This record gives sequence, structure tokens and C-alpha cells, in this order.
Amino acid sequence: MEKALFIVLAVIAVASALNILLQRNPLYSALSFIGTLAALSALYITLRAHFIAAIQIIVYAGAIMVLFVFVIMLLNAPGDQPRVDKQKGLRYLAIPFAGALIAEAFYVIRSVKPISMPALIDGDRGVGSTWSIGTGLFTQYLLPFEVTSVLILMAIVGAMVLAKREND
Amino acid sequence: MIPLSWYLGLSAVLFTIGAVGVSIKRNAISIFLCIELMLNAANLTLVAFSGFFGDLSGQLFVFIVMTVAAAEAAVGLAIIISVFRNRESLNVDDLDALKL
Amino acid sequence: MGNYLLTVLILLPLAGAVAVAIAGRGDGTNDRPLKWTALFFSLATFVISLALPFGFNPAGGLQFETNVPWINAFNLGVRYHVAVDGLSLWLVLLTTFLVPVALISSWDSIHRRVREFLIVMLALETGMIGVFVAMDMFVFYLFWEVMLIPMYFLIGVWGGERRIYAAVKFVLYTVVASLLMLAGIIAVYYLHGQATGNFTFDIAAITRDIAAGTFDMTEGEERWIFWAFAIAFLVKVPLFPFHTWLPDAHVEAPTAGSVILAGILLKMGTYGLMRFNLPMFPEASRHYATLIAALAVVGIIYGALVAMVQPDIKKLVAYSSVSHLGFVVLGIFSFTDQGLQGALYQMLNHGVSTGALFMIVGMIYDRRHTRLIAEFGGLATVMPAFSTTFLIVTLSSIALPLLNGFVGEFLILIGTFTSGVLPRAKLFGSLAALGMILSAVYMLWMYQRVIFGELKNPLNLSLRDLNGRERLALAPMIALIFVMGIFPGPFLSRSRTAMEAIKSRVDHSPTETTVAAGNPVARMDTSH
Amino acid sequence: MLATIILAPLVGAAILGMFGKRMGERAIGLIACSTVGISAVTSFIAFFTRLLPDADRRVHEHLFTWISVGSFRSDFAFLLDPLSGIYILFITFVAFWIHVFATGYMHGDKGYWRFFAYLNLFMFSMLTLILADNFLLMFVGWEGVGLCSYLLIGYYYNRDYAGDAAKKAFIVNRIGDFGFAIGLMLLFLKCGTIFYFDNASQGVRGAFDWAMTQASEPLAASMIFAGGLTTIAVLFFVGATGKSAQIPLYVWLPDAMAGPTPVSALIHAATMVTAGVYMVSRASSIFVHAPTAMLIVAVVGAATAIFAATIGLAQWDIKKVLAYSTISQLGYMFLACGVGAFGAGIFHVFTHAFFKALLFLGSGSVIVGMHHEQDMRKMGGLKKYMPLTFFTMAVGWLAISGVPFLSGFFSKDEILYRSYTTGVLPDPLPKILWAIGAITALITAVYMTRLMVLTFWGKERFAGDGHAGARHEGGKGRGGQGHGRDESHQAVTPPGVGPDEHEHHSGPPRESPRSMVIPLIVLAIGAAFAGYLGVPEGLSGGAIPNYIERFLEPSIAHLPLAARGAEESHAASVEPSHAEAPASAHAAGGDHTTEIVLTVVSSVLALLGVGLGWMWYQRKPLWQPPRLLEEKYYVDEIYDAALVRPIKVGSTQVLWKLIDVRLIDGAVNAAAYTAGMLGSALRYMQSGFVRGYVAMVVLGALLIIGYFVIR
Amino acid sequence: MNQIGINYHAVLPEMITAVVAVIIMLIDAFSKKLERRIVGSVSLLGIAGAAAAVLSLWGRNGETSFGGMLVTDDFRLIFSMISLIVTFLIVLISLRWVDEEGLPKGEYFAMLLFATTGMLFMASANDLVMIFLGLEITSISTYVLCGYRRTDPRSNESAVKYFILGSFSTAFLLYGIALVYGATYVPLADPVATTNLVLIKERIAAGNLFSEPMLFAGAAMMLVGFGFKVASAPFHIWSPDVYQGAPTPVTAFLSTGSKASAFAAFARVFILTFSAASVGAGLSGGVASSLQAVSTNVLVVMAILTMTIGNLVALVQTNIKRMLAYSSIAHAGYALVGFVAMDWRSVAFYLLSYVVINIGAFAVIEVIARRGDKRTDISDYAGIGFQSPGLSTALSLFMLSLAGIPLTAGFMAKLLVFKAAWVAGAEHGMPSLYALVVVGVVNSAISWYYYLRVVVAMYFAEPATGFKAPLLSKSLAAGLILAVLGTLYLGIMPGRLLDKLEQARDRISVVKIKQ
Repeated sequence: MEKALFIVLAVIAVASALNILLQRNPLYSALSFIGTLAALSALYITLRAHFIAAIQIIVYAGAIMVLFVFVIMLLNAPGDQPRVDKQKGLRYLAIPFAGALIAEAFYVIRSVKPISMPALIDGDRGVGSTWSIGTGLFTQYLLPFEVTSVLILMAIVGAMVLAKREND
Repeated sequence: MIPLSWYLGLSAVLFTIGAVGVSIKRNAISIFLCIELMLNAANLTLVAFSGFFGDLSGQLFVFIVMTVAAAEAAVGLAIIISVFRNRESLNVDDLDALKL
Repeated sequence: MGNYLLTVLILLPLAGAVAVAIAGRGDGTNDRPLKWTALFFSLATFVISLALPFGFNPAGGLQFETNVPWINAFNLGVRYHVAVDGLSLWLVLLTTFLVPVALISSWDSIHRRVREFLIVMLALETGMIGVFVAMDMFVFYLFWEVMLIPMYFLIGVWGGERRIYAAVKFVLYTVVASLLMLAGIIAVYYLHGQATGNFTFDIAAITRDIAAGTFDMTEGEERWIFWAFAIAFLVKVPLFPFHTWLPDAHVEAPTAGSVILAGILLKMGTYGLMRFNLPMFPEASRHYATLIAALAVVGIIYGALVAMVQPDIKKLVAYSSVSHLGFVVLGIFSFTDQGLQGALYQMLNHGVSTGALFMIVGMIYDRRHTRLIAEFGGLATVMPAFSTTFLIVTLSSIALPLLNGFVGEFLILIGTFTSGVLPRAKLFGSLAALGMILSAVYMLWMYQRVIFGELKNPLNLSLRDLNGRERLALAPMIALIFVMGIFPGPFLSRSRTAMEAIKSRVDHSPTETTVAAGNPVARMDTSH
Repeated sequence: MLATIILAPLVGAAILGMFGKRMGERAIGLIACSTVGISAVTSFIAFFTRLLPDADRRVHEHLFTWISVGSFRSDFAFLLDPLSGIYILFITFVAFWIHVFATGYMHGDKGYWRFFAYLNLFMFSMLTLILADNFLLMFVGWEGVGLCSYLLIGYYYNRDYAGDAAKKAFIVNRIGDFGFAIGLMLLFLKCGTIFYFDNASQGVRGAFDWAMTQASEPLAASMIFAGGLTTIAVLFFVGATGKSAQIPLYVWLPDAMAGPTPVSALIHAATMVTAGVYMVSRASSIFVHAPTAMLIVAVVGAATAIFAATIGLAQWDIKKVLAYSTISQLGYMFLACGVGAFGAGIFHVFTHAFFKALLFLGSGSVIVGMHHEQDMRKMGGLKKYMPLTFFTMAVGWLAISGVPFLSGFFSKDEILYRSYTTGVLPDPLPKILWAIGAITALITAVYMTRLMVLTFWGKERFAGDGHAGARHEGGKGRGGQGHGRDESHQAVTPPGVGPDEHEHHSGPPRESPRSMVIPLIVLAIGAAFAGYLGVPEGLSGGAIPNYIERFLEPSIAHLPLAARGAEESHAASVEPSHAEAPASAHAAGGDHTTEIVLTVVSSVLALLGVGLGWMWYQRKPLWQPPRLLEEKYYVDEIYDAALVRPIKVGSTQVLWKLIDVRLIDGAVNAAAYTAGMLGSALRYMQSGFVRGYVAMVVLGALLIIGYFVIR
Repeated sequence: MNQIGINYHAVLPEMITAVVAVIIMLIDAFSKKLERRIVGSVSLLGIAGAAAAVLSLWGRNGETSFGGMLVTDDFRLIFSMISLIVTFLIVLISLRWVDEEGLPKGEYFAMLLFATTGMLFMASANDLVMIFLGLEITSISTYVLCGYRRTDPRSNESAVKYFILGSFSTAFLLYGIALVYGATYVPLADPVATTNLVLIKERIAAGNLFSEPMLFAGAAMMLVGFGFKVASAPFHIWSPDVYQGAPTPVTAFLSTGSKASAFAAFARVFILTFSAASVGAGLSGGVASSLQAVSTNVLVVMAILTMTIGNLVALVQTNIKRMLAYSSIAHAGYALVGFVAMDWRSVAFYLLSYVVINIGAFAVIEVIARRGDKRTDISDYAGIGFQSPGLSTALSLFMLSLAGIPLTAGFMAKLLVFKAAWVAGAEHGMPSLYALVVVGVVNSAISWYYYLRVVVAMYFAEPATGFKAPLLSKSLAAGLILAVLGTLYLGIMPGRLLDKLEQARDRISVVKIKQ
């Protein structure tokens, strides 16, 4: 049952991921990517990462992807131009590369010992819960958490500088 | 019970798709999407480990990664915008003035 | 700590360079004050350096020594260790002597960028003195490389048509080789440190430990490192077949550059062989002596034959250097007193004679802006003093007795011929002696075509003879040519112990016995 | 005292070299002659006050140690012994008179000071060569005279042929010096010293004293390369062939006539060219232990003698005839050395110095009188114009021809006799050598007569052509001679440099000034009577002692007894070699008959030669000699084709253009080029396309991950 | 709260730079005209303050704070100082430039300081998350800086390429981190899995891992990520294009600061964590040494490729910025030589020397290039040697120093890394390290050619037309003089610095001391 759910979600995730590649219009790619994000979010729930699952939807699918879509609309850019691909060879190279990468990954994964998820001990305070995340962020991860503020501030400034018009 | 390796496998597949996408897509935004996909693949791995090990730090890491992704998105899109202003094109193959 | 004389010698030209650099700008037309400043500093250096031979104790050993730690970290053990011994004494003097002479000789021939020219010359002098007095491999390498740069500029900025090609070729050739030496230096440093626990670049210390047997490289190590050093030096010498940078560099370099290049830079190769290869790698030196001696002999004959057919005087002299330096290398690898002393002496001689030759070539180049032999002929008619000087220098170059070249060349030949360590010594000695004939052939033929004959080229009719400045530049060279030819004693006696030390390092071999059996010389030795 | 002999001319040379340019001819002449005069006088004083009273007959004088490295040592030290004593006597004497002659001959020359500076320098070098007490110092003089010879041959530097000749002389000499130098080194290797004799006061050992302790080496070709005494001797002889113009290195001497005539007289006849003989005699203690070398010396000497004599028959240039005659006479001297008669060789050197200097100076006088014409075809009948020159030259002519009771007769006769009777060489050889020597004597008489006849007798061939015509004749002669270099000797001196171009342009020949004639007379007296110092003892029946040979005795080595014993089996019938000791020859009076017979034969030959020459050339003065002889057996051409050209072409095309430029530089440049090509190739990785870069990163990542995972 | 070790002192340098960046933005926001003039001084002061803070931390070996996120050891402080030196010099050389180009000034310096903050974190990180964060802060701010001249298509292109490839490689790094995290799982341990480097080190050393191949795969992917950041072959591919297109001071910053800090993180992970050598022999398990062996092998190949490709391609460049980009690749290769020898001290010295020299070189290039990076071809340098002697002498010095002429920093640096590799090769019996030294030496020889080309152009070639000696601003002159002095100081009198470096301890030595 769980496995079936996993398979469904995985198929959705992979399919929409592949769709990103297949779509010429970036807008569709972006929408397709939201599908992947959603599927992943659901998978996170199966991993008891409720908080992450939530912000995956809210922040990622919501905020970030909206930004993407917004930019795409703003630029109103044509998709992958119909012109000849200057690097057509890469397409054919991509398949063996992908194959090799996956082969290597599975070689590694094969070695993973089967373990099961630990039993739920403290209910809604368990790993993955908002409480746990909050605690973690303000103890162990205090510094990274604070540093992200620097990161974001910097990103804002950077984006502003780059994107503002010349006459500003 | 879903084995850990399934999650890892899915993650690897997504990562691969992302990597392939980066090298075959021509639209800068699509390429960027593929990169986001790769980050998500990594996130999946982290969350999977975190969940199976019962260790929080993986998820905290994912939290940080999402912030980074957001920041990256902001800057990346800004760069793309500024390029588009100059070139009216998002095709990265047009960006070949600097080479050899 | 001791004596700062050598440090002063090293720094004085540099100070001169700085003085020239910051001296008043003027209107750019009058650069005489600059020249005088540079000349003053180089002469001061020379005068101070005169204290060396007079204060030198012929008993040998390192003298005028300064030895202070420089970089200690990481077991580097670099020390600022400078000193002179019998090997470097005269080479330092040659350097301090040739630089002012070269400056005088190019007093009026440099028209562009005079200030920079003077700076470069003085910087070069610092580098050259440094190479000869360094007693720490690190310091040695430092000066060795740094010296390249002024020379590079000298060729590149003030050189002839193909100066860029020549300058780059010169630097690359040398750099490739000297990087090999760097690898060798590191290897010696490391192996020595491993064996003795004393991580140091000190040449004297390492040589002493090798001699004492406390630092014993394996045969393979010794041979590899030997070549790392040897190639660097042989390129610099230059020994056949590493010589092809030399003709280009010489032809393109301005007169002063050629004088310094031939006079001093080439000596650094042979100096290095005597300073490093023989004392540090005696077994490898013996093992490869045949090969190197063979190359030296090939170089002697080859250089002479190629010199013979050169249409350009400077190129001819350049190839003659290949031949002459072949003698030096041969002498070094004869491992005899005579060979080593002769090699050292020949280094000095070549510095004087070839330096003078290049000055002479420069003088006619200044007048005619060509160096092609075919352009000349009959100069004796219009330039008698020039011709006489030229003749003396030519004869010195072909080793006429009573002129300096002979003493060195003959000692080398006899040292080679009688060497008991070098295999097939007699063959090498005899073949090298062919160089004696050939040098006469190419030098005299050139001299004849330039000086003798009818004055056919109308452009040569109005050539003026040497002026006072040129005479002033040449006079000390000519004087030295005679003094060194007739009274080699003071020179040789100061280098004796150093050479004997080198010889004993190599000679000290379990397999080889003495020189020719039944040699009664040994007994005679005690008599004087 | 010995130093004074040597240094006086050096001082003269230095003064003239530095200040001569601003001095007048008289002052120059005075300095030049006086310094040589001082040498001459000092030589005589030294000879009589130091040498003769000395019991050992060896006077050492040490100036300073020149080179001392390890066991090698060479000093500026001099040795006066009978051999060097005789040499300095006649050298300074002859040289003095030649100097005097030259003051007249060179009159008006722009380079007057230069000429005498060189000449004085030559004297310095020559005396150093002779008086040195070790081989290296001898080598110093040896090279020094070579240098001066170079300078003086090339004295007329603006004539191409002079430069060529000078260079040729120096280089050919260097080839000989090469042998000398190696011999010297080998000697040092063998015995550890290059001093001649033991000298306790200086703490040096002598090579000759060492050599006398060595066993004589067998007579075998293999000994030449054995590295022993034979090898040393042969190498020394190579040096001697260079300096003394023997086969195969004689080629420079005829060309050397490009120098002023006094030079030819002094250097290329009387003194320098005999240095080889001096050296071989000096090293006699080595040679006597090396019979193979002796054989080579004798054969080469004899061959040179006849070879050069035949060429001398066919030359038109008066100085060339004398040059070949010099070569031929030098051959005699080596023949003497080769048969062990070193004393006879030296004696011939001695007499030859007089008569050949005389002949050269005479020819110089003729040349000046003929306004620098050297072609005998344009002379003739000069005796009435230049009587003194004619008479003095006639003495020289008869002396060299071996006409009895003149100096040449005695010395030549002695050599022929010694060759015939030598015990050094295996049997048929002495007779053959004698025969060659005798025939050479005949030819000598013929060509010398030819010279005299063409010059002094017969029709005046110069009158018709006039002086200007001579040049055109030169052009014609060039065609005949093939090379033209020799013929161009006839060309008058180019403007500005010739000795006397402003003085006499034309006019009849006339007698030379006093400064030139007096030396002729002095030398003529010498040429006539010098022989009486060494009258062969057999000839006078022992009545007149052979002063020279007796006197030389301490300087000359003889075959060690053991070796001689071996030799005797070869020459059983022959009298024991004279080389053994003059005393033995003295005692064996019975054999004087052989000597007398031989003397008669050679006298007859000499007279026959003179007669033949007289009759033939009186009748046909311009008889065209065989082409082969006139072209000197094409030796120059052969050398050129076999050696000079291949070396030049090989050096240019193979060594320089191929090996240097193509191979070595090619390799260097190829390395640089390869690096550049690699760079150019690698830069195409940098296509400029991001996606390409991505693919590259992926590929790298794949490989690295693969390696990490699979290991 | 003290359990997690909140220690403001330990994070003071990073705080100062970040706060100063904010202050600059505030100044910029509130007073456009007057205040802009002090932006530069404020930045310099801030950097100086940060440096003082770094120095005040000296001697606290191995102290960790913020729950093990930060570590204060000499390793950190040394690399922090390098980063601060870089930023200081870059500020100096870009003060005038920003004005001339008419670019937003406040934001520029703010971005620089943010980047510096990131660099400082990379040096001080003791946890993979901090490394990741620091790296991202630096990267993202440099993406912005590359594209800073918005109207210039080259700048755009540079930014896009850097951004795409940089994020791409970040993904690899992140995935690698994830795998390493997974591999460190030890049931019932505390914590069960970790991203803390000390713990990772201990678990690897103990050989107690969840999955060994996973660790290796993770390490490999991290190697890709770091390899990209330090621009080593085959991941160097982005750098020529990016360096050429970016504004010159930014290129200087990228090729020095961002590279040096990437090396710091790289070394922290691969030398101090994923290795067995510097831990006592008793500790080293099979996993640790085999991981080290594997990464060493790969690094040897990478170093060889990096040096060779960098130098060979630099040979044929005509644009000086691009040439220096390839040279920068090559220098990363040399630094990797020391890296392979597991000697971070020599790497640190190498980087210090390199940054000083390279910033100096770029300062000259910036001045010569003029507005809009117009004159960046080597042919533009023809004959300027005697028209602009100061600049040309300085540039020659830098070129020669990059080539490795003794008495300059470049030589000492090369000597140290080569020596380190040689010694390591001898001690561990690894011939591949000898080979590395040989290749390095050969490459140095090759490099002479293209460095000298600049000198040739400046002094030997006929002057190009239209060159006017540029006026130097005081700040740039100061930066240039500092660079020259630094180059000479490090070359002539490196003794004291090397002494300090030799005594410098890293966390591993602290760990060893503990045990």
C-alpha cells in the first residue's frame, strides 16, 4: 500500500521532471516542475518530514515557482527556439551520460543496508515535526539559520542591482 | 514499508534528469529549472536519510537548502533578466562571445 | 657573522641601479650624468672587489664569509651564506671588472632608453656577483634565476632585428634547464636532511658531509641528481648540443650584453659544474665523464667548424665560444690539477678575450651597422690601431703563448691528456688539440677578411680609428691579456687549494688508482 | 745575460710598436739594429765567457716560474749549451746584417716602424725558442716565430695574396704545432717533466736524462702509435715538418715569399725554418731511442729534398726558386738528423744560414734594382748593372751548389757521407738515401745555375717590355700558372703601401744602396768560409778537426750501445756510425777513403750540375719546364680539393645548416611548436557553449564518481 | 544555551563584515551624494576590523562554537586573513573604477563584503552545512558581481555562464553532502548521523559506516563541487569565459578570493577530514586510508591536467584577461600539488602569494583596460613599457612572479608546494608525487613563455598607437604598491610568516592532542 503510493508519487515526480525537459516553453516546464515539487512534498510526508513537506509547497512551489513564472511572463520569451541546435550532439551524449550516472547511483544504492524507520516515540515532537525543526534551528542550527539572513539580504540586493533598469 | 533505497533511487533518477536537462535545454530558465530539480533530488536524499535515521539535521539542512535555492532563484532570475534586456534572447547558445 | 664585504659587493651595483633610477629626469637629451653615476658605482664595486685577491689567503677555504639564517621554517634551513674561495674569487673579480668595461664600451652606442640600460646592467652585476659568492644552494638558485631577467631585457630591448626570438629562446632554454636544477636542489636538500637530520641548502655543509661519508646517496639518486644539475649548467655553458640559444642571443644582444653574456654568464655553467657536480656527485661525475668529455670534444671541433663558415662576425665569435667552453668542460672532467686549474683559468681568459672580441665587433658595428664579414676588408688601412688591438685579441683567442688563452688551453689539454680517471684521456686530449688548429683557421680567416686585403667597399673608406673612449675600454683588456699570459702565477696560486679539493673529491675513488703508472712526477712535486 | 739576449729585441719591439709611428726612419733603423746588435754582442760574450769555460757546457739562467700546476711546471728559464750556443751565434749575426739590409730595402715604406717592430719581435721569439730550457718555453718561441712569420708575410696587408699566404703559413704551422703539443703532452705523461735536463738548483728533472735511461724501441711501424718514445718522436717531427716546411706541410713556405725579401731571408731561410731541425736535434736523446722515428725523419727529409728541388727547377719567380731551394735544403738537414748525424744537420743549418740569407738578400737587391720585379723572365744581363750584387750572389750560388771548398760543399758532403754510412737505418736504405741526396745536389746545382743565368747573364729582357708591361705579362702568366696567386707577386705594390712606389717607377736597373750591399758582402764572406768550422774529418785526413761536431757533442745524444749492437748486424760492412762519437770516427782513419770517394762523386755532381745548367740555360733561358713541375705537382690543388673544400662545405651544409639549424634548433622549435599546437587543440574544449561545459563537468564527475565508487 | 556554545567572539570577523556590508547599504540608501565618498573607507575600516578580530582569535586552537558549526583554529585564521587581504586589495583597486564605470557603488562594496563573509565562513566552517552556506553566499554574490556591468554583453554572458555552471556544481556538492551524511549513520550513536566534520572524521577513522560506497560516492561528488570552485581540470571549463567577461576587479576577486576560500573549504574537507595521514597511525582505519588513497590518485590526475591544460592553453591566448584566467587554472594546479601532499600550510602560502600577485596584476590590467574593459588584448600593451614605466615594471614583476622567479612570492610558493610534494612522495613511497613535481616543474617552464609575452609586448614591441599613460588614483596606487611590496616581501623575507605557518595548528592536530 505504502509502496504503491510511493510508486505513484515517484512516477508523478519523474514524469513531470521529464516533462520539464520535453517542453519547449519554459512556462510549461515551470508548471511541470511544480508537479514534481508537489509529488516530492507528498513523499516527504511519507518520511514524516511534515514541516519540510509544508514549506516545500509553500515556499518552493508557492514562492519560488511563482517568481519563475512571473519572470517568464515578464520576459515573454519564446521557448527553445526552433533554430537548429548548435550542440545537437549533446542530446545523444545525454543518454549514455544519464545511463552511466544512474548506473553508478544504483551501484551505490545496492550497498545500502535495509533499515526501517525508527518507531515514532514522541508523537508530534518527533523528528520532522515543526517543534523539532524549530528547536533544531535555534540550537544546533542557530548559526546557519542566522547566516541565511545574510544570504537572503545579499540576494535581494544583488537581484535589485542586476534587475533594475538603467535609468534608475 | 518503503525501503530507503527506493527513495535514494528516485532521488538519483531525478538528479540525473536534472543533470541531463541542464545539458540539453537551451532556454536559460529551463536550465535553471533543471538545476532546481537537482537540488530537490538532493533534498529528497537528505530527507530520506533524516527520516529513516530519525536524525533531525538532514531536515534542517533541507531547510537551509531551500533558503539558498530561493536566494539563488532571485539572483539567477535577475541575471537572466539583465541578459534578456541586452540580447532579447534566453537561448544560452547565443552566449558564445567568450570562448577558446 | 664576520665579513660584510661581499654583501657590499652584491648590493652596491643594486644601489647604483636605484640611484640611476631616481636620478633627476632632466630633459632627456643629456644622459651623461646617468652614465657617470652608473660607471661610478660599477667602478666602486670593482675597486672594492680588489680587496678580495689581496686579502685572500692562498691556503684556501671559504673567506670573506657571511653566514646568517634566513628562512628557518619548514625545515628549509635557508641561510644567507656568501663567501669566496679559490674557485669563485677570480670570477667575482672578472665580473666586477667586465661590467665597467662593458659600460665604457657602450657609452655612445646605446641611444635609446639609456637610463633603463644602465639600471639593467647594474642589476645584472648584482645578480652575477651573487651567483658566484652564494654558498647556499637556495641563494645560488635565487641569483641564478634573477640574473636572467636583466639579461633578457638587455637582449630584448636593446637587441637587433630578431631580438624577441633570441631573448625568449635564451630565457626559455635557461629556465627549462634551471628548473631541472631546482628539482635537483630540492632532492639534494631533502636527501641530505634525511640522512643527517640537518636540513640545509648549505653547499659547504653538504659537500663536507658527502666527503665525510655521512651523506651517501644511492647510485641511482646520485646519477639522476647529477644530471639535474649538469643539464642546467651544460645549457648555460653551452655544451653541444645545447648550444643553439647562444648564437642567436649573441647576435641579437647589444655589445654590452654580448660582453657580459660571453664574459660571465657562460662561466656560470662551468662554475656550477665545479661547484656542484664534481664535489657533490663524484661517482656520477666519474661515471659520466666519458660522455661529457666526448660532448665537450665534439663541441670544440663542431663549434670551430661551424664558426669557420659563419658570415656574421658576432655569430662566428659566438660559435667560437662553444668551442672554447668545450675546452673548459673537458678540463673539468679530466679531474686533474692541470685540467681543473686550466679550466678555471680558461674561464677567466675567455671572459677577457671574448669580451674584448665582442667589444671590437661592437665598435665596427657602431660605425657600419653591419657585422657581415663580407662587408669589410682592408680595414687595416683606415683603422690601424683598431686592427692591432683586434689582432692581439684574436691571437689571445687562438691561444698564442704568452697571451692568456694559451695558459688555460694548454693546462686543460695536458690535464686531459694525462688524466688517469677519464677514460680514453689521450684520445680526448688529442682531439681537443685539433681545436688549436681550427681556432687559428676560423679566427685568422675572419681577421684576414676583415682587416687585410684591399679596401674595396667605399663605405669603409671613411671609417675612423678607435677614439679615446674605445681605447680606454680596450686597454685594460689588452693589458690583462698579456699579464695573464705571462704571469699566471698569482692567479693560479690562489685557486690551487680549491681545485685540489675538488680533484681530491673526485679522485677519491676505490676503483681507480693513480695517474699513469711509473709516473715520477709525484716525487718532483715535493720539490717546489 | 741570456735574458739580455732575449729581451733586447723585445724592448726594441715594444719601443717601436708603441712609439715607432712617430719616429723617423733613421731612429727606427737605429733602434732595431742596435737591439739586435746588443743581442749579437751579448751572444758572443756569453758564448765565449760563459759557455766555453763551463765544464758541463750548460749554462742555466732562471727568470721566474711561469706555470706551476700540480706536477706540471714550466719556467721562464734559459739554457745555453753548445747547440743553442751555435744557434744564437749565427742567428744574431745573420739577423743583424739582415736588419741592416732591411733598413735600406724598406726605405720609404709607410709601415717602416711596424716592419722593424715585427722583426725585433721575431728575434725575441726565435731566441726564446733556442734558449728555452724546457719544451713549453720552446713552444712559446715556436708559436711566437710563427706569429711573427704570419705578421711579416702579411705585411703588405692590402694585398689579398699576402693575407692568404700569411694565414696559410700560420695554419699549416699550427697543424705541425698540434703534433708538437701532443708530443709534449705525451712526454709529460711519460716522464712527468718537460724540462730538457736535470737541474738541481731549480729542483727539476730533465726529460732527456730520463730518456737516456729508457730502452731503445724496436724498428716497427706499430711503434708509431704505441705511445712510447717513438710516438713522442714522431709527433715532435710532425711539429718540425710544419715549421721547417717538410712534406706534407711544406706548402706554406713558397707562398710565404709574399713577405718582404729581408723577411724571406731571415725567417724563411736562415732562422725560423731551421727551428724544426733544432728541435729534432735538441730531442736527439729521444730520437735515438726511436729508430722508427729516425727512419721517418730520414725518408721524409730525403723525399722533401728531391721533391722541392725538382719544383725549384721550374719556377719563374726568383724568390720561389729560392723558397723551394730552402725546402730542399731543409730536407737535407732532416736527412742528416734521420741518419743520426745531428751534428751534420746543425752544420748544414749553419752554413745554409749564410748562403741562403745571402741569396735571398741578393735577390732582394735584384728585386729592388728591378723596381720590384720578381719574374726572372723579365730579367737578364743584370750583372753589369748590379756588379756587387752579382758577385756576392755568385758566392752563394756556388756555395749552395756544393762547389768544393765553399761552405755548402762541406756541410752537404758531410750529410751525404753520413747517410751512406749510417748504422741507424736498415741496409739498403742508406744507399738509397745517399743516392737521392746526390741527385738532389745535382738538381740544386742546375736550378741555381738557371737562376743565376736568367738573372745576370743573357739578354736584357726587361728593356723591351718596360715596367708597365710587366703587369700585363702577369695577366698572361696567370693563365699559364693556373692560379694566379703566385703571379700576382709581380704586381707592383698598391698605392700607399709599397716600399718605394713613389721613388722609382722606371728607369734602368741599378745597384742597391750601401746599407744593402754591405750585408751582402759580409754574408758572402760567411758563405764562403763558414764551412771551415766543420770540415769533415775524413776529408782533411783528420788534419782539420770538425770543430762544430766536436763542440756539439754534449748536446747531442747517440745511439745507446745495446741498440747499436743490434744495428750493426744490418750494416756490418759499414763503419760504426759516426753518431757514436766523433772520436771513434777519428780513430778509424782507414775509412777515410770511402769519404773521399763520396766527396769526389758529389763534387763532380755539383760541377756537372753547374755546367749543365750553364749550357742549357745560356742557350734556352726561357725553356718551358714540364707543366707538372711548374704547377708544383698540383699539391695545393689536391689539398684544396681533398681537405679544404670538404671541410668548408661540410661545415656549412652539414654541421651548420643541417645539424645546428635543422636538427637541434628544429627539435627545440618543434618542442615549442608542439606545446603551442597542444594549446591550440585544447582550447577548443572551450567552445563557449555553456551546455558543452555542462557535459564536460558531467563527464568528469562520472569518471571521478566511477573511480571512487568502483575503485 | 551555552551547551551549543554561542560565542560571539568566535564569529566576530564574519559579523563585522556582514554588518559593515549592511551599513554601507544604509549609507548608500540614505545619502547618495556625500556619503558615497566614505563608502570605500568604511569598507576598508570594516575589513581592517575583521582582520583585527581574526588576529584577536589567535591561539584558540580547535575551539568549536555554535554547536560545532564553527571552529577556531589557526587554519581558519590563516585562510580568513587571506580572504580579508584579498578583499582589502580589491576594495582599493576598485574604488575609482566603480566611479568611472558609473556603477552602483554602495551595492558593489556591499556585495564584496557579503562575499567576504561567505569566504570567512568557508574558512571557519566545521560543518558541511556551514561550508555549503559559505560557498553559496560567496557564489551568489560573485554571480552578481560578474554581471555587475549590466549593459555589457560580456559581463552578462559571464554572469550567466557562471551562474548556470556554478549552481550546477553546487547541486553536485549538495548531493555529495547528502550522501556523506547518509553514510555516517551509526545506529544509537549521538547523533545518529551527522554533517559535522569532526564527527565525520571520527566515524571514518573508526571505520564504522552505514555504507562505504555511499561515502565514496559522496566524497566524489563533493570533489566535483570543490574542483569546480577551485577551477581545476576538468571542471575548470567555466573560468576562462567567466574571468574574461567579468569586470576586471571582479575577475581579480574571483581568481583570488573565491578560489582561495574554496581551497580552504576543500582542504578542510579533504585534507583535514577525509584523510588518514595526519591522524595518528593507530586511528587510521582501512576506510580512511583507502579514501585518502583514492582521492589522492584522482587529485594527482586532476593536478596534472589542471597545470598542463592551464599552461598550454594560456600559451595561445591573445587576451590578457583570458590568459590570466588560464594562468589561474594553472596556479590552481600548482596549489593542488601541495594539496595532494596533504600539506595545507604550503597550499595556504601558495594561495597567499598567488592572491597578492594576481590582484596586483589585475590592478594594472584594470588601469590599462580603461573604461569598459576596452584594451585587454596583449597587443594593447605594445610598447607601453617606457611610456608608463611604473605600471609596466609592476606588471612585469607580477608576471615574472607568477612564472616563479626567485626573490618573489611566486617562487617561494612554488618551492614550498613542490618540496611538500617531494617530501610526501618520499615519506609515503608514492612515485606519483615525484611525477607530479616533475610535471609541475615542466609546466613552470612552459608558463615562462606566456608570462614573458606580456613583458615582450610591453618592452620589446613597437609602441601601439593611441596609448596615453593613465593616471592612477591614490587608492589604486596604494593597492598596487601593497601588492608589489607583498610580492617582494613574501619572496625575500618570508621567514617570519613561514615560522607562523609552520606552528599553525589545525583541528586535526588538536584532535590528535586530545587523544
